[in-house]
Amino acid sequence: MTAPRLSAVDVARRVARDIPDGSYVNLGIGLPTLVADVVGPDKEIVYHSENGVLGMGPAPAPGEEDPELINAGKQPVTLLPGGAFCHHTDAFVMMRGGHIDVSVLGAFQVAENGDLANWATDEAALPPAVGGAMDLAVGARQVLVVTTHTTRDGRPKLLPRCTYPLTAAAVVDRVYTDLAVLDVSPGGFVVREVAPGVTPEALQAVTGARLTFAPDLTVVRPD
Amino acid sequence: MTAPRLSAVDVARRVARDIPDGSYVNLGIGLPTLVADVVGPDKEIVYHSENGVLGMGPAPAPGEEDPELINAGKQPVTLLPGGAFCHHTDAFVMMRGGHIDVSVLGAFQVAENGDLANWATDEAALPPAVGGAMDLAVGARQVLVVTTHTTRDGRPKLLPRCTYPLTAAAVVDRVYTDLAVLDVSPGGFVVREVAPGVTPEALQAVTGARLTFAPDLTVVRPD
Amino acid sequence: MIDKRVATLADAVAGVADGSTVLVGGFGNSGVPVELVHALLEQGAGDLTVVTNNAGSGESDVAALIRERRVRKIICSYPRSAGSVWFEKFWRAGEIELELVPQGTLSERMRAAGAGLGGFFTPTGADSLLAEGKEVRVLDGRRQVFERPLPADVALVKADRADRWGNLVYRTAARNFGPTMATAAALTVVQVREFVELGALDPEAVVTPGIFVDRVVQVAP
Amino acid sequence: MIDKRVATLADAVAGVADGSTVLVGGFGNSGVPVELVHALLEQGAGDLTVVTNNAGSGESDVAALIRERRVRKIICSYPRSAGSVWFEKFWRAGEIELELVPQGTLSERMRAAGAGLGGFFTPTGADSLLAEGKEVRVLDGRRQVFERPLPADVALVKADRADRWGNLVYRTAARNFGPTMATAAALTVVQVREFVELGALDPEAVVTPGIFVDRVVQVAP
Repeated sequence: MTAPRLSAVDVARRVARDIPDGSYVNLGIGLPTLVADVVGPDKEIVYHSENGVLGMGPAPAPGEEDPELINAGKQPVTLLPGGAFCHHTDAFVMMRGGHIDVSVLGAFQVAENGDLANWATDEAALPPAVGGAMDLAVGARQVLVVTTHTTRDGRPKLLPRCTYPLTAAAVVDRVYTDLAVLDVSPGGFVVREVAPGVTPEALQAVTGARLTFAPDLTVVRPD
Repeated sequence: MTAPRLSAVDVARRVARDIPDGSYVNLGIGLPTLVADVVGPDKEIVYHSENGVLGMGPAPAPGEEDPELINAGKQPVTLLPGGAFCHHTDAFVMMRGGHIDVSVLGAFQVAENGDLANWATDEAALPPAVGGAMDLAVGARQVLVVTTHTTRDGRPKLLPRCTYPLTAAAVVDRVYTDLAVLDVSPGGFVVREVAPGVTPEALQAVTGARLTFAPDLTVVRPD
Repeated sequence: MIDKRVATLADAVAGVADGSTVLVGGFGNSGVPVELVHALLEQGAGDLTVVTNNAGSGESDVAALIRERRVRKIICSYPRSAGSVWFEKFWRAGEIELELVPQGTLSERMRAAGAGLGGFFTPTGADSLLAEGKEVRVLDGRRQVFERPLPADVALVKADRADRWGNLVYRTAARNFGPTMATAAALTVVQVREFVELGALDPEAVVTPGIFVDRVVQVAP
Repeated sequence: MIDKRVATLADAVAGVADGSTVLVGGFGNSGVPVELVHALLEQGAGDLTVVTNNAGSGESDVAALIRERRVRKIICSYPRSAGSVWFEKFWRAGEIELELVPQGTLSERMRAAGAGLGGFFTPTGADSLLAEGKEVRVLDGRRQVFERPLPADVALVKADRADRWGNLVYRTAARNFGPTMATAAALTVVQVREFVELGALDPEAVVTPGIFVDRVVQVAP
């Protein structure tokens, strides 16, 4: 794979395009957080955080941080007019109860049937930790995954079956990587878009699962 | 039974004596409601109503009623300073979760093992209705029953086993009637107090269950 | 742009289909979304399953829906009251189905639906006729009955104030079933006394966040 | 007369027994009842089961309890963080037990305890390792795992203001687990920034009603 990969911000821009105006959205820690920075000002999006914040605004100006007003990634945030606080149990009612329109999650692995592994690897040296990942994966109306197409050492993350412990089975709707946009369909991954310069053959070569290419395959437009 | 029966207010006064200062109390519809009127001013009691009111005060002055601020009996009430509103589900968390210290309920029948029947008779002409009776019976730390000792046509209400459909099994702690105060013990009803002029024989004669009389049996002092 | 405010009661109940399950807030005469229920009557949907604490009283709201034969089934805790004549008439005639649920279980079943849970065990009613046909299990030393979520197509709720995002606050005991019902329906419709600007409701004191609300209509008090 | 205010942090945590299950509020550094946890450290109770979202960080609060070997077991959703060195050290040495629970399930299990329920089925984690050994059932077309209530002996909670009845309001996201934990413990102890007169809190905006609270202590901010 020699074609340049999309930057994290470009992938976030591509995700942002798929989020409808007026959505209730939860952005997972890491790459997904970038999405909020690139959603256009024409859209009114209500961001949810599992620690009990609905209607998060941009990061506070330096010096303006409130140490108690944080998001799930423990970063200081602000609250928009119209925002509201709730307790943890109610925040998870929103998640598990299907009230979040879009959940954008990171992933270690995604299987062609939509299985998601994003909470544990096979590394036994660190204590396990799950947080809200499983609730987000089972509860949101749409589960979008943002991830690099391969691991740092080049192994595929899109697989016939996950080898890491599952977060949830058959939940992922769409995957955005630095090489492609793929839908999870009953027949497995369908590639909708590829990054500029990426050929179907090259994409298949770095993907563990067998890919189908959409008849109207296009090149990713991040903007 | 020719001895005069205690008045409803006298029975309420007797119940009130058993409610400790600082208690969280739910008073059922009917006779139990009288208790609030006779609790001494030396006690601070927080009254709970299952429709989401905690800290009810006395009835409003005529003309001051708020049609939305009612108790479970649908009567207008007031809220004391320190009172709070909650939604129905939370009001029942308080009840079922064991947070109410004392629940005072009416009864059709009480069995000697503490079984309570207070929601349905064997009358099939009326549609069944249960309300919050079952939640109150299973959830409160102490379940006190206030009832006439016999039905209007003289049949006993304190029985070896209830013949009406159960509200809950083995929940009643103490029964206050117009003739006696009885504890539910592992060995059945133990009479603690009798109304003035009521003999053990006369009480047993109007009671379906076999009574034990406490060694320190006294006469009910309603005040 | 999020704006859940609708202009008329007809807009508020537009699209409710025959055969819907409809949650109707209120306890006694407190917190009943009277105008929304009348709009639903006008709208014409029938064959409804209505979930509400009481079964209506007099000639108004749920009683009117029953009178006009729009209600196939009532799920409630206390259908019997001085004024519940229409319910009783049809019930005696076997023309309306009744599912009786203890009040706390009714509320908790709607919460389970809104919370995405598959059901729960409760001690309430476990030793009663209302547990018949249901799974009963001893947990923590007491008999508990398995109760299933109660989701709905539509919730009709009365609140006091709302902003355009659908954030709600209520008034005194009129809050009752509203916050729970709002979570349990695919379409949550709310009538309020007053619209306020976005940001006017204290974020610490919002009772129903707008995420649970689809349409809000103002009704003159 | 109801007065749940206590004068000192030592009074607030008096009587906590060895072997207790202790709920500790907070998410990251938001809403952590730091002073109460330090008072518990001082008080000396050991062999504790601590239920809290994270496993402490640095040398403060839960991390200090772990460092001083007071904690037999942690029940949490996310024990791993940059500063969770004491937890990791004991965990690697096999000297502290870990029960990992998905965050929403952790909160819901405490709610079930406070609500008097026997357990619930949830889709969360049903297809994961965390469902191993638990009952899994297909309900509403999806696999769901049976989770049991998580009651406790003590809850340590941070709120913002309280009155003498123990009514509480919180501040921003510091609310997090507080309202649920307050319902789930036999003894709920709260630290607040400020005491207010009875009646000063808006009855429409009380988040935790005093019925769930046993002791409140003021801690200078």
